[in-house]
Order: sequence, then C-alpha cells, then structure tokens
Amino acid sequence: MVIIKVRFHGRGGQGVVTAADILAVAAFKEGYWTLSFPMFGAEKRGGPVVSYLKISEEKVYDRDEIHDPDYSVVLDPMLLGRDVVLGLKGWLIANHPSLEKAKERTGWRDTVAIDATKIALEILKRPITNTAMVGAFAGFTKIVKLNTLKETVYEWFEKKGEEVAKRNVEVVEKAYKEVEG
Amino acid sequence: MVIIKVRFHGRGGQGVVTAADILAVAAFKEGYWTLSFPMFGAEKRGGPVVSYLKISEEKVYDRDEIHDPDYSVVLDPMLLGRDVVLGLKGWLIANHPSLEKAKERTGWRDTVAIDATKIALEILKRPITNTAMVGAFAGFTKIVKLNTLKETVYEWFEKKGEEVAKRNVEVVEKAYKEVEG
Amino acid sequence: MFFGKGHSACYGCPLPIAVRNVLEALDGRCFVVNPTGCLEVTSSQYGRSAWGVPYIHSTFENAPSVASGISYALEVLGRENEGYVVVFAGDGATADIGVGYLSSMLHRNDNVLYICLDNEAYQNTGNQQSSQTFLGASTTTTPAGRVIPGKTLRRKDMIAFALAHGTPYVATSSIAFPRDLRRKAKRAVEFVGSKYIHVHCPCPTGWHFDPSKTVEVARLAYETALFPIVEFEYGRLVRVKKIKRRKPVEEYLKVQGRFRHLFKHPEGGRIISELQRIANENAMRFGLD
Amino acid sequence: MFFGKGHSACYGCPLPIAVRNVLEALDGRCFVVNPTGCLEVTSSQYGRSAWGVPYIHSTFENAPSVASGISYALEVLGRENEGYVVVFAGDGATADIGVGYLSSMLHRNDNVLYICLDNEAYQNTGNQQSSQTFLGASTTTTPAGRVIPGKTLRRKDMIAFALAHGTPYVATSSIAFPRDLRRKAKRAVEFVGSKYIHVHCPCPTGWHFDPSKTVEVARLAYETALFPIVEFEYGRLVRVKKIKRRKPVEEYLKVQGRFRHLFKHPEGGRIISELQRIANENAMRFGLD
Amino acid sequence: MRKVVRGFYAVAYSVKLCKPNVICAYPITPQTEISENLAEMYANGELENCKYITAESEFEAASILVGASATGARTFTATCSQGLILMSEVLINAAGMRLPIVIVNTNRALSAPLSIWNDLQDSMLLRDSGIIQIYVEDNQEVHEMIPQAYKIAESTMFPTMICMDGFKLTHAYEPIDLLDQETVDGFLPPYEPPIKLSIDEPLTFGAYAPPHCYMEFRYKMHKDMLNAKNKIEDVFKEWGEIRRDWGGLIEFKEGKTVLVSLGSLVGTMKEVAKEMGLGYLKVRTYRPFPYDEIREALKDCDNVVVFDRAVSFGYEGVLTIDIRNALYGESPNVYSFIVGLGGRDVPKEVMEDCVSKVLSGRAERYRFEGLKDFEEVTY
Amino acid sequence: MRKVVRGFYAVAYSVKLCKPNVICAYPITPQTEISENLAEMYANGELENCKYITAESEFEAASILVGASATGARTFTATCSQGLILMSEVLINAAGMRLPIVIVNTNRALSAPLSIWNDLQDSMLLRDSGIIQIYVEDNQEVHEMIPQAYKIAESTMFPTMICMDGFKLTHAYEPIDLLDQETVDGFLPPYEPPIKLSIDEPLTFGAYAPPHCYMEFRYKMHKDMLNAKNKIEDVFKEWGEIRRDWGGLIEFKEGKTVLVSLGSLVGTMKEVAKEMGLGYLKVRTYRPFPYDEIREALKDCDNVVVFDRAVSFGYEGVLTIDIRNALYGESPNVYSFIVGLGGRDVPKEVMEDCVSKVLSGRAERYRFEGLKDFEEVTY
Amino acid sequence: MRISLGAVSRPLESLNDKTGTWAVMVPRIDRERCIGCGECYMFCPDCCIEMVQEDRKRYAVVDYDYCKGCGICSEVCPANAIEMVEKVIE
Amino acid sequence: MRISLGAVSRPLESLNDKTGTWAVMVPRIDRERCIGCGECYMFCPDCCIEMVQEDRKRYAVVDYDYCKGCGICSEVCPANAIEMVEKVIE
Ligand SMILES: Cc1ncc(C[n+]2csc(CCOP(=O)(O)OP(=O)(O)O)c2C)c(N)n1
Ligand SMILES: Cc1ncc(C[n+]2csc(CCOP(=O)(O)OP(=O)(O)O)c2C)c(N)n1
Ligand code: SF4
Ligand code: SF4
Ligand code: SF4
Ligand code: SF4
Ligand code: SF4
Ligand code: SF4
Ligand SMILES: [Mg+2]
Ligand SMILES: [Mg+2]
Repeated sequence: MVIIKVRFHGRGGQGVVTAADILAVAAFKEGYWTLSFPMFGAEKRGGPVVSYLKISEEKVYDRDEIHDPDYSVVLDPMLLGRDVVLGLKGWLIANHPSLEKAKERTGWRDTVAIDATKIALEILKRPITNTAMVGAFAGFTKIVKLNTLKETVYEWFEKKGEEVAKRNVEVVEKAYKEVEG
Repeated sequence: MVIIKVRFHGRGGQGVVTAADILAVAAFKEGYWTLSFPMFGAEKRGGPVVSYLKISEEKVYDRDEIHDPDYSVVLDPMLLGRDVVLGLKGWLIANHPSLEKAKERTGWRDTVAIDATKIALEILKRPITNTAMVGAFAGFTKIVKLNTLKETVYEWFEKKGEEVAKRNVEVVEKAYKEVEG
Repeated sequence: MFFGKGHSACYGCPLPIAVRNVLEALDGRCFVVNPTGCLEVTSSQYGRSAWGVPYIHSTFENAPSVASGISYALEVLGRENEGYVVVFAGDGATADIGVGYLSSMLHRNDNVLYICLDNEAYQNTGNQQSSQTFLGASTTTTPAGRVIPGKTLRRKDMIAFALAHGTPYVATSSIAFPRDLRRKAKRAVEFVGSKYIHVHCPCPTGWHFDPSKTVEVARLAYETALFPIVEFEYGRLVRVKKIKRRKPVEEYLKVQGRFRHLFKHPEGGRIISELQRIANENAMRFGLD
Repeated sequence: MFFGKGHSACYGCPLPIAVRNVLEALDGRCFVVNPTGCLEVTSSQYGRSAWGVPYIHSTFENAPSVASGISYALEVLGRENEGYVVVFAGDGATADIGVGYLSSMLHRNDNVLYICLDNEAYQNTGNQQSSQTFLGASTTTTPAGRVIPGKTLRRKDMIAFALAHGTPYVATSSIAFPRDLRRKAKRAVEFVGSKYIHVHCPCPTGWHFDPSKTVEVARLAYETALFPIVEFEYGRLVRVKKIKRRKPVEEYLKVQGRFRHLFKHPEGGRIISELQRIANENAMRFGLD
Repeated sequence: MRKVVRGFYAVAYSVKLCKPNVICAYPITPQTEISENLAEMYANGELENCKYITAESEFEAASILVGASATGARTFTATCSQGLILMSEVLINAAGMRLPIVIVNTNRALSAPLSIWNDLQDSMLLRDSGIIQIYVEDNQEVHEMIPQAYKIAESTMFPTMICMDGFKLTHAYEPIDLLDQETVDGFLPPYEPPIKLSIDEPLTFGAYAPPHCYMEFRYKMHKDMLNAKNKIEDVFKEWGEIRRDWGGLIEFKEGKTVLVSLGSLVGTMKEVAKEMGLGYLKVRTYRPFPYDEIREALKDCDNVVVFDRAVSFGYEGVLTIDIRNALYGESPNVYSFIVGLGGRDVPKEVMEDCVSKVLSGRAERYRFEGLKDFEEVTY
Repeated sequence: MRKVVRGFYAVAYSVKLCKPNVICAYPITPQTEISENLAEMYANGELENCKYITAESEFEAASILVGASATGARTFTATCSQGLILMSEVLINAAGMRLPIVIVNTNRALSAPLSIWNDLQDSMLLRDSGIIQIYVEDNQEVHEMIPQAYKIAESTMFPTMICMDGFKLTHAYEPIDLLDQETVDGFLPPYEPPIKLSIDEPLTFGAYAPPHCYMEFRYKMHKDMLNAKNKIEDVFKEWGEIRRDWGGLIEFKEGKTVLVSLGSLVGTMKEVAKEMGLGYLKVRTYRPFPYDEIREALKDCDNVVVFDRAVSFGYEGVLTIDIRNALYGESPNVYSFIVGLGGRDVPKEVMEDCVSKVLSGRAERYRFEGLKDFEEVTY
Repeated sequence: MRISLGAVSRPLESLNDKTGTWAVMVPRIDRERCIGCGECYMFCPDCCIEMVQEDRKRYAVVDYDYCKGCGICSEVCPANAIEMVEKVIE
Repeated sequence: MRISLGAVSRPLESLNDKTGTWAVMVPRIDRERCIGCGECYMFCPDCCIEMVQEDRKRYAVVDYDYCKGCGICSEVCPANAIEMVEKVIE
C-alpha cells in the first residue's frame, strides 16, 4: 500500500491545519482515503506548528506523526531551515520569493518556491498563505485536480461569506497555475 | 490458646467502650495480653453500642468481632433482651434491679444481676454505669484483682480530677463486693 | 409522612427539627439532596430509610452539583412542577469541602433551595472543627490544650459568600424558630434560581450540653447576636429578627462544654471579648438591637 | 532576570506583562505557584523554563493550597524572610475549578499574595467560557449560535468573593497600568495574611483582536467601567482609579471578535444594554466617574 | 453518508443522534473539542430536549450527571487524564449507584510531569471501579460505539466509558460513514430507567450499607458486570446486523505468535501482524474483562506479545498483568512491551523490532521500548 | 515501654517522634482520631517546629503537603477511602514530582453504597500510581513502620503510604511497645532534600514534558521504584538490627499449600496456617511489587490460596491477579477467595473453610466467600 | 435479605426501628394542661408527637414506640404540660 | 538528554529559545525620538527591550533574538519612536 505523506510547516494562526485538511477533503473527493491531523503540540499562536496529511488508495491505519514525508510544505518563509527538511524523501514546496534563497536556507535541492505571501496579500489583503500553498502543492503534485480543489476551497470558506470563498478560490488557482507553469 | 471473650452492651454516651478498655488495662497489668475495641458501627449517641474485650495469656491475633462471648456485660437495663445473649457461651452480667426480671427479659439462665444504676446514682450522682459494671465483672470473674482494678480506674479518671477518680474507685469497689458477696 | 420516626439521630438532635419543618412547609414536594454527614448517616441506612420523599446521597462534597443535575433533568424532562430541589447539607459539606461546588451552583443560579444545617463542626465524624466553628470552641481537631485555647480562626461568612454570588434569596434561621424557618422555606421557593438558607443547629453531642437544651442553646445564640437571623432578597436586607434584650455572650458560652475552658484558660478572657466584639458587630451590621 | 525571554506565549500576550512587573516590583523575592494554564504551558516546559525564581506547578486547581503549604513550610523552617509566596493563576483556575481551595486559603488567611490573571476564559485549552467571561461573549463553549447569542450568565464577582472572606488586601489592576500593578504588589506584601489582586489580561488570541492592541483593549475595559480598578484594605474601599471620561461599552466591544455577533444577532442589542447597565452599576458602586 | 470529519466531530455527532438530555463536561486537552462541537449544536438549537451545561470542574460535571441520571435523564460527558482522575470519586460512586452515564475518555497521560499527550494510564487506573470500559481502534468505531454504549449502559445500569486515544484519534481528520437519525432511533430506544427519583415513588438513592449487607451489593455488582458480557455481545451482534460487524468482546486472528493490544495501536498492530504473518488480538471490552474469550483464543499459541501503554509503577504493564492472569496455567510465553507513553510514537518499525526480539529469543518478560538515551541528574 | 494504647495513638505517637514539620489531614472515619491525637499534641505544644493545619478537604490537605514538601518540609497526612480517592490526582502528581510525603491510609471500603468499614479497595485502586505501599499486620508494626516509612520515602523520593486496616487496627486497644525519641532520632536523620524550592537555587518544579522526554521520566520513575526494593530491604534490615526484625518485602513460611494475604488478615492467616500445617506468605510491600521474592517463594508449592479484599469489578481479586502474574509459567494452582468486603468479618472458620475447599479439590479459580443468602430486587 | 439495584431503599422503612427503646426518661403529657399549641409537635426531633383533635379539645400525644426521651418537648411546652418521668423498667 | 529527579528544571533555560524567529514585523526604535520613558520596556510581553544609559541619554534597545514582533511597544510609545517594519527575509 502506497501512502503519500505530506508535512506542513507554519505558525499558530496561519492555517497550517486547514491546509492539510482542505487537501484531505479534495483528495477524498478524488476517491482517495485520507488522514490529516495537526502536530500534537502545546504551542501557542506564533509558535511553529506542523500538520500532516496521508493520502492513499486504501484505508490508512498508521496514525503516527510523519517523520519521512514525501513532501514538505512550508507556509512561512521564516521557518525555512533544517527542521522542515528533516527526514524528507521528496520535494520541498516553500513559500519564498526566491528559489535560490530558499534552497540556501534549507540546503535542499529538490525545492519548489512560490511567493505565496505576495499572492495572499494581493488577493486576500492578508498574509494568510495556507490556500496559496495548497494550490501550489496541488499544482506541483497533480494529486488533486484543480477543479476539485477549487470546489473544496469554496465549500470550506463558504460559511465565512461568498466573498471570502471566491477570493480563496482565486488564490488557489493562481498558485496552482504559477507552480504548474 | 485460651481467649476469654467479653462483650459489653450499652448506649452511645454510656461509656461502653471505656468499660472494655479499663478492664483491658487492668488485665494487662496482671500480665495478660488484651485486645479491646468498639463495635465498628455508625451509631449516634443513644443508639445501642457494643464493645469487645479479649483476654489471653498470649498475644491475640484474631481481630474479629466477638460472636460467641464467654461473658456478656449489659450496662443498660433497657437493652436486656435476646440481642445481648446472642451466641453467649457463659454468663450474662446484667445491670438490673431484679435478677428474675433480667432473666425473664433475656431468657438466659446463667445471669448475675446488679443494680448498677443505683450504685452510680448514689455515688456519682449520674446514671453512668460503666465503672460499676466493670467492678461487677471483676468481682464475678476474678480475672483481675480488685486492687489492680482500683488502681487502673483511679489512673483512668485522674485527668478528670481527683474527686471523680475517687468516686469511680468507690463505685468499682462497691460493685465488686456486691457481686462477689 | 415526609421524614420518618425511627431515624437514628442522637437524643435531642437539631437536624430532624429543621428537616421536618422545611418538608412540611413545602408539603413534601421536594427532591432532597443530602451529602454525607449526621443527617445522612442517621436517616439513610439501606433498608432503614427515614425519607418519605425522593432522596439522594452521593458524596460528601457534591450535593450542590447533584442538585443542579436534578433541576436540569426535571426541566428538560418537563417535570419542573413535580417538586422543588432541596439540599440539606451540613456546615462542613457546605462551607468547607463542598464550597467550590456551592459557588458554582450559586453562580449558575440553578433552581435549588440550598439549606445549610449548621452544627458548627463535622459532627458525623465526631466534632472536628469546620470553618463554621466559632472562635474559641474546643473541638477534637482544635482541642483546648496547654498552649492553644481551642479554635483560633474566625468563622467563614457564608451569608456574605452567598450574597457575593448574587443569589436572589439568602437568609438565616434557627431551629429555635421553626415558624420562621417554615416561612422562609416557603418564601424561598417563590424565587426562581438559587436560594440559600443557613440554619443554626446546636448539637448536644458535639457541643456538650444536655439534649433537652437544644432549643434553649439555639435561642441563646440568637439572643446574644452570635447567630443573627436575617433575610435578603436580591441582595437587599429585607428583614431581621430583632433582639428584645441582647444578652452577653457568656450566657451562651457557659451552657456548653466546648467553651468551658474559656473560663479557665489564660487566653479565655481575650477570646470571650473577641466573641462579644463579633456579636456587637453583628448587631450593628444588621441592626439587631 | 526573574522571567526570561524565550517563553512561548502568543504574540502580544498579556500574561508576561503582569508577571514581570510583579516580580520586578518584588525584586524577585518570590516563590511562584502557578496552576496549569497558558502561563504555565508557555513558561515551564522541561528544559525550557522561563523562570528565574523558584517556581512550582502542581495541578490546575490546587495552586492556593500549594501556596499555603509553601508558606507554612517557610514559617516552620525559619525561612519566612527568604521571600513572598506569590500565586499567578488564570481566571479559570481561580474562580472556577480552584475556587474552593481559594476560599479555604483566604479563610485561613494564609500569608500568600494571590494574583488572578484574568483573560476571561480557559485560554490554554482554546477560549472556553469561564465564570469570568462576560455576558454575550462568544467562546468555544458558549458560541454565538442561531439560538443562543454567546454567554448567557453574568460574571462571578471575585472581588466580593475575596472580601466575603475577610481578606485584608483586595484589589484589581490591569496590564494597561503596570505602574498601578507594581504599586499594588508592593502594597499587598505589607499585609500579613492573604492578599488578592485580580488583574485584567485581554488575550488577543482568544478574544480575537490584533496582538498589538492588547494594552489598548485593556485600557478600554477600564475606560468603559466594565473592569473597574479598585483597592480595598481590611474590607474598606481605599482607592479607585477614576475614569476621566467614561466611554460607552460599545467602544470596548467592537474592537473584539468575540463580541462581533452582538452587533448582528437579534438578542445583541439587549445584551449590549445589559453590559452597559453593568458598567453603570460598577461606576456607581465604586464611584468611578 | 461518508464525510471527512475530525474525531471530535465523529463523537459529538453520534452523541447528538443518541438524544441525550443533559450534557455536561469540562475542557481538557484533547477532549475539549467534543464539548465544543456539542456546544455549537446547542447554540444552534440542534439538540432537542437537552441541556448543555458548562461546569466549573470535572468533579462537578460528573456530579451534575449523577443528579440528572438519577432523575431519569440520558447523560453524556467527556474527559481524560487529570479530569478523569479528578472525577473518579464521583464515577466510582455512580458505578455503585448503577447510573448509566456514558463517558468518552480521550486517553491522555497523567501528571507529573504533565503531558497532554496520549497513553492509557488514565482510564486503566480506574479498571477496578465498576465502569464498563470499551477501547476503540479508530474514529469509525467510536462513532458507531456511542449508540451501542448507551444501549449497554442502560440495559446493564453501569456507567460506560468509551476510551479513544487522544490526538491519535481525536485530532484525526478522516473519512467517516456517518450514522443517520433513523438508524440510531431504530436501534436505541428512549431511556426508561427501572429506578429514578420521583415524587410518586419516593425512593432513597445512595443509602449506606453496613457490614451485614455491603458485600452482597458488591458481589451483585461484580456478577452483574460479568453478566454484562452477554449483554454487550448481544448489543454488538445487533449492531453487526443493522450496520457493521466489529467483532465481539475481542477481535481475534489466529497465529502461533499473537500480538495483543487495544486502542489506536490496533491499526498498526494489524498491519504488522499481516506483514509478518502473525496473529493478533484486539481487546475491545476491557472491563468486564473477556477472560474466557482471551484464554480460549490464546491458550494454544507459542508467543503472546502484549503492547502496553500503561504501567503499574513498581510492577509491570497493566494489560499484561491482566492477560497473564487469564492465561495462568497455560503454556504460551507472554512478552510485554511498554510503548508509547506520553505520546511517544509507536511506528511499525518499533513493533516489528519487538516481534523480532521475541522470535529470536531475545525478549525479556517486559521491557520499555522506544526509549532514548538519557543521563540521570538531580537537576 | 509497653503500654495499652489504641491504634490511632500508636500511629500519632510515632509520627510525633519522627518530627514532621507540616501535618495536614481531613477527618474521615476511621482515620480521624489519628489527626485528633496529633491535634491534641499540637494544642499542648508537644510538636516542635511543626504546623498542624486543618484543611477543608483531602484534596486540599494533599496539595498543602505538596507545597510544603517541595519547600523542604517533612510532611504527614492520613486518610482513607473517599478521601484517598479525592486526593488521588494530587498524590499521583506528587509521585511524579518525587515528593516524599508520608501517608497513613486506614483502609476502608469505597462508596456506593457508602461504607465506613474495612476492605482494601481504596489503596489498591491506586496501585499504579507511583506511591510506595506498605501493608501492616498489627499496631506494633504500624507504630514501628512510621520511622521506616520516612526513611524509605526520603531516600527514594517517593510518597510512601502505610496501609493499615480501618477499625480492625485503628480502633484496637492493645499493648504496644512504644518507641522512644532516642531510638527514632538515631535511626531517622533530619530531612535534607536533594531538590527544594529556594531563592538561592531557583528551580522549576512541575515542568511539563513533551513526547520527546515524558517516557524517559516515567521509565526512570519505574526503575527508581524497582530499585527502591533494595532500599526498603536495607531500611527493614537496619530496623531489624536496632529494634525488631519484621522480615523483608514479604514474610514467608514454606508449605505445600501456602496462604497469601496482607494487612490485618495476616494474623488470622498465620493462625490458620499453623493449625492446619500450611505455609503462608505475608505481602509487606505491595508496591514496588516483590515479584522475584514471591515467585521464588511460591513457585514450587502445590497450592497458593490468596485472600483478597479488593475486587477489580468485572474481573477478579486484585492481589490475586498480581500474584498469578508473578507465578506465570510456574505450576502451583492459585485459588482466590474474595473476603471481608465492607467490614464483613473473616473468622478463622471462613478461612479454614476456604482451605478445605482447596484441599478437597472443590475450589474454583476465585470465589466470594462469606456471602449471605439474598434476593435480587429492583427496589 | 433483599439486595436492590444500586442499593436504592424504599421509603420510610425507619418505622421498623422502634427507637423508643433508647429512652431512659419519657415525657408524660398532662392532657388537662395542654393547650394544643403544637410547639412540642414542631420541635420533637423524633417526629413522635401527634396532635389529636377530640371534640373541641386539641392536645398532644406521644408515640412511645419512637420517643427517645430527649426532653425537648418538655422544655418548649409553654403550658408546662409535659413532665419527664423515668421509664419503667420491666 | 538529561532526566532530572521529578522533572525539576533549571532556571531560565528558555533563553535557548530564540523566539525572534516568530516575528514577521519587528520594531525599529528611533533613538533620536526616544525619551527613555521605559513604557515599551514595561509592556513588552517578551521581556526583550532593554533600557540603555549612554552618556546622559537613556533609550530603549530591542533584543531581536527574542522579539516576536507583536507591536505592543510601538502602540504604547508616547514619543512615537517605534515603528513596526517588515522583517527582512533572507
Ligand atoms: C471525601 C470525604 N472526606 C471525608 C469524609 C468523612 N466525613 C463524612 S461526614 C463528615 C463531616 C460532616 O460534617 P458536616 O457537613 O458539618 O455535617 P454534620 O455531620 O456535622 O451534620 C466527614 C468529615 C467523607 N465521607 N468523604
Ligand atoms: C483537572 C483538570 N481539568 C482540566 C484541565 C485542562 N486545562 C488546563 S489549563 C485549562 C484552562 C486554564 O484556564 P485559566 O485558568 O483561565 O488560565 P488561562 O490558560 O486562561 O491563562 C484547562 C481547562 C486540567 N489540566 N486539569
Ligand atoms: S452528633 Fe449532633 S448533629 Fe449529629 S446526630 Fe448527634 S446531635 Fe445530631
Ligand atoms: S492564548 Fe491568550 S493568554 Fe494564552 S498565551 Fe496566547 S495570548 Fe496569552
Ligand atoms: S422527649 Fe424528645 S423524642 Fe420524646 S416526644 Fe419529647 S421531644 Fe420527642
Ligand atoms: S407544647 Fe405543651 S401545650 Fe403545646 S401542644 Fe405540646 S403539650 Fe400541649
Ligand atoms: S514588538 Fe512586541 S515582542 Fe517585540 S519588542 Fe515590541 S513589545 Fe516586545
Ligand atoms: S516607549 Fe518610546 S520613548 Fe519610551 S523608552 Fe520606549 S521607545 Fe523610548
Ligand atoms: Mg456540621
Ligand atoms: Mg483564563
């Protein structure tokens, strides 16, 4: 049984858990079994937060935290460092304006960088980068289709109002395409 | 190992426990091992109270309540009835003005009766019959010597004042002799 | 019959006096909650229950919460009108071990009539001090000894406590005045939410006085203003039981064994004056004279 | 350094502001007792302690008792002069789960400075209501929903509570006024026995406002008289922080996410007026205007 | 309907379907969001004939439910760790009073040192207390267990506690086949208590029992709990028929070497068993203890490997002690591994390593597995 | 000096000789008179450098001692039953914090139904909690155990609880050889804690431990408790030399059939063993559990007959489960009799009856013995 | 012996306990003096005084099966109608 | 790893945690404007402002190793001497 393991890094308050959860729902819609959960921490807002996502064709039994992710997704450029590539087996997907700088900070070759903060500020007017990074992950991995993701994101944010939902969909799409391109 | 088992019956507030304890100390002074304890009850003042005394030449291991006493000592005439002779193997020592009436109430043949209330009222001016009954028990059984008992009673009541101590000694002596006689 | 004969409380026990008068005043339409203590132990032995109304005992400390639970259940099951939820609790259960749960019940203003039966100590376990024991009293955990002359702390003020929680109805009463208690019980249940009545219950066994004097001792506590009889509605003092001729505290103290040492111990005089000061303060605070 | 950098409280957390000012005011001569809660979790991880003074955490509810224990031990070991025993406790620990133990500590009048850091909810577990949460606030256990518009109960009055216990020194303060807090901490330790200071600590994370506004929100609570700043010595109100120009409660409410629904929910208006009434009552009661 | 939801919600939603009358809990990680979910339903008017009460402590929450349950209400609480221990006096009391309160315990380690993370020390500490304990493997199981727990509790008149691993399950966001109201209504009748507080039939609850009768009450309690095994089997079977068969008191797969555990470790255990060709035994009902079932299942195998997540300090792993007692006089070697305390991960590799220790004869009677190197210091 | 005293006094007087600094307890039958005796000594100025505090609950009493002990004071409390369970969260916490509080538990049954009478359900329920548990046979033993308990607690840094049977011992008035101050002073040095709260060395007590280190702390606790066995043996031996030899972790007399029990039942058990020519085993230290000692002692006998006074509801007698675990893989038949719950008397005849059941092959795995006939009713 | 579910107990079974055996002294009510005020009724801790209406006279009657003889009734009687007398020991 | 008795922890080990990494914005103090009042010092929740005395000027300095960038100092500064600026991402 193949399990795709994704680890998300960010800070309390940045929506790291939501990032994993949105992707979980999207992947579930595509027929996968998914399991996502936050790092089991006692951190307060601002402290580093991690969340996990496992995607598989079959039910996932293993509930351990992910120590050997296939992907590491980093929502906050300040967090780029050794920690986020610990045990990493595949790609680092980083929020950073510069691919080179990002690589430099982590020492990880297989890195994709996207300036998620910029996208977020542009469209959401707030530096909440989780949806952008979700889009980037999907665009890069193609594990979930853009449309499924858009639908998921829309539904997710609908309760906060149509406007918010639409903007987040826009963010996702933009990030998806930027990475894909 | 022979254990002499004594059961005392009275009411909360009448000094039933003290009766057993005084005899325990006196017997201890005579070189016996003793074990006395109250009935393990939750009764309030006024309710029937039982206490136990075991006297033996060797250390007593058995801590059970006494179901088959050699003696049953009853401090309160109102309590005379079937209960106080339950399991009794030997003598009933009863506070009652009339031996016949006492026997009638309990149906027990081997009974000694003494009007302890009268003695107590006379000397102590209060119907506290425990010392009188202690005296009666000793007088009848001769397990402890009168002098030992008097000494014990004196020491016991000393903290309440010399007068009280003396009177109780007097009570003990009177009851001892009355039964002995 | 709401509270039966045949219970096993001591001769002259004050508790049944309070209980039966409250139950009769409320016509027995009561769900009684009772923590561990003298009342419980003397009335709820298996197969010997003295209760003619629904009754529950759970632990020593949780009566307020159990009462809240009953009131919620009655409400949600549509049975509110079946009866009042009434707690009868000792002073230890109320003011000490259960005080946090009482605080919580009063804070939520749950629909419960809470009656504290104050015999000023843990009588069930043999007269150990509680926070309601008066200064100077000799108890088994604050015995009058060579160095320490009985209890050294003041009383926890449960009236102030209940009022601090915004409790709609707060009152004191005494077994010396069953009619007062009956009236207050009836008045209390007119309020929706929490009501607290603190009832003085002199205990002949623990306090060392003759069982026939229970009522007299209770009356002296009132007459010396050591136990003021007052009534608050929505935080406002609405009524006090005035004292015709206030007596010096000694008259109350000297009839009880637990205060006997005060008349001998070198510290005794100081304590008696302090008790008199407290009585005077009560008289002032509530306008008793 | 008495409280170290590197603790892990949220951006803009009010708690360290209170803690460091008290510790500095008392020159670090403190034995700190701290129940479970935000402060504890952000300062006492093994190998990451932020404390430069002796510190103990035991359980969520027992801080008052642990503090009493320390003060007794210091006394009996002849170490009274080593330092003050200071509790820093959340509102949940103080007014809810630990309220019974607080009652007991205050009743015995143990030599402890008890400081309640009131962020009006169980913030450590994620903003669940406490008895200190204001009416109308949306918390995770009193969420503003279709039927119920946030919290429906009034606040438990901890000042009245502490006063009811005869506590020699009782005061409120706010992280908006560190100098006030410092002075009060110093004043408090001049009293022998228990002293209680209730400090308002607006929490950006739970209350939903920007972390840079912590002080401003605290100031608004004071300026609207929703959180009066007062000081009692031996039960007597000795000082209040007067409000120059009292602001309507809306000004306080509207800057916080937890009250946002009040401006939309059909019940919102009623609740806002009720809050205004409470503010007015505070102003009256303490003469704030 | 299959939906991706978090463990908390899987619990809360199922509780809602069971139509409780009084819900009362106190926040504690990692339980809190169960209450929060219920509070939200309450605020939105989705809980009918129900009071949701915010208590000021776990002790109080449990006590409120004692009052409510005795009055005939269907009740619910959730807690764990410090909260569970804090309310233990009340729960033990409720067990003796035979009040069918349903509790979800989101297993968490005990303090000191404080830990919000998962192990089973909390609920296992209360194994003597007369509370039915059921351990679930995943969120689907807990979701489906809630109605079953009510049925078990109310037909046996014991408090019934579902134990689910904190974080590992509570925080997991995964696909769940959600129950619907009709299914639950069809399965779970309204609560009709055989005894309750009422003015019409004024019973005395919480009487005390002197030595002449106390022991009989406790014996009855014990016997009723043993009998509860049948009732639980019945309920499980009934559920299996209308919904899904999760097995009986235990779930067992034969093997010469059999792994034994409970809770969320079972998922990993099953995988390891499958990959290594071993048997496994999942303890579903821990109290009443399935003595006969376990003995029958394990008596003829060679090795029993118990994975324990609670320690009786100064002795051994808690589950192991119970298992060895059940196998006393039989011949399997029983090895015990104490793993996963205070949230320490138990990856497959650790389990595999334990098994190979056993198979190669290097295993001891018991052992803490997954420890790091450390130095002991005074401070 | 030999004097006839009550059990309470045998405890209180010995506590006094140990010179505690802070004493704090809460009344509960049948513990109360221990506190009362201490209160009287306090009121009479007989306790030097000591504070006697009246707490408002057991939870508070234990918490006060946590503060006091962490500050370097020698502490004492006594409790039982509801009180012990109520303070359990604090005691478990104190165990993890390694505070050497000495506790006397006057064993009493648990509620519901409420019982003030004796069995071992209370202390046994806390057997996992990291508290050293020592059971005494009589009042001489408890009197002499107090100084030993302090030495054990303070050299192992574990809370140490002496369990003595309520009523059977507490209320017994019997001759005791009282210790004198000199003996105790010579044996028990003043308490010099390796860690304490102080301004000079400002340590952080009660830190929390994330998953990366929690398990190591618990492992250390377990290991230290196992090591405590040696320390306990040493203390017992030292005491044996200066005073009287009471045996080690267990007291054992060989036999083909061996009776096993603890607490005040041991007296009766020894008599029965003597009269019937059987062996006996008295468990003195129950936690840490004397695994090796018990296994070694019992492994070659034919029948082990355990008298249990605590039940794990839905399973079996508590001591029995522990004993069978210790004998796992060995061949003795282990029979268990659950007796004496809630103060039910256990006369010699009942024990003899149990033994004859065993010897004649009529014994079951376990059995409640001493029950009366009863009828089950709803109410 | 009946063993009920959860040890619930039936109401008023205390009536089987004849606490009258506790009494050493017992009250004797002088029916002539009694003014039927009910004070003794209200204060009796053992609930064993009944008010009886007979023709136009209301008076108090003691249930000696339960009276513990505390003497409170005698103390509170405003008409001095109650005397405590020694219980006859048969 | 060091495992202590009862998990007692040594003081001020939090200093090893450089919480400065949390910051997105950081305060920049204009030394000219600063009047050395110490408000920022007193209010900083992260205890990372120090007051420095230099000749006759007293002013505030931020320890960026720990500053989380909450912005409180900037809000409370009576001299408007503190501006929050974006932290440079290298
Ligand atoms: C947790 C707990 N601690 C202690 C006890 C023992 N206990 C039972 S009743 C009681 C005292 C009751 O005092 P109070 O509430 O004043 O009632 P009273 O008996 O005086 O009427 C005590 C200490 C208990 N049952 N439970
Ligand atoms: C007995 C127990 N119940 C619940 C918890 C979980 N818990 C820990 S801290 C906390 C809330 C703290 O609230 P408060 O005292 O107001 O402090 P804050 O975190 O808000 O500063 C809770 C519910 C616990 N640790 N122990
Ligand atoms: S001790 Fe006092 S309160 Fe308790 S039953 Fe006896 S008289 Fe009543
Ligand atoms: S949640 Fe609030 S109180 Fe807690 S650390 Fe964060 S800001 Fe501070
Ligand atoms: S003597 Fe006491 S018990 Fe008897 S009737 Fe009078 S008041 Fe009642
Ligand atoms: S108190 Fe006296 S007068 Fe009144 S009813 Fe009783 S006996 Fe009659
Ligand atoms: S931004 Fe916040 S943390 Fe940084 S120095 Fe200013 S107040 Fe302190
Ligand atoms: S608050 Fe402003 S003026 Fe005052 S010290 Fe800080 S930077 Fe300088
Ligand atoms: Mg009382
Ligand atoms: Mg808070």
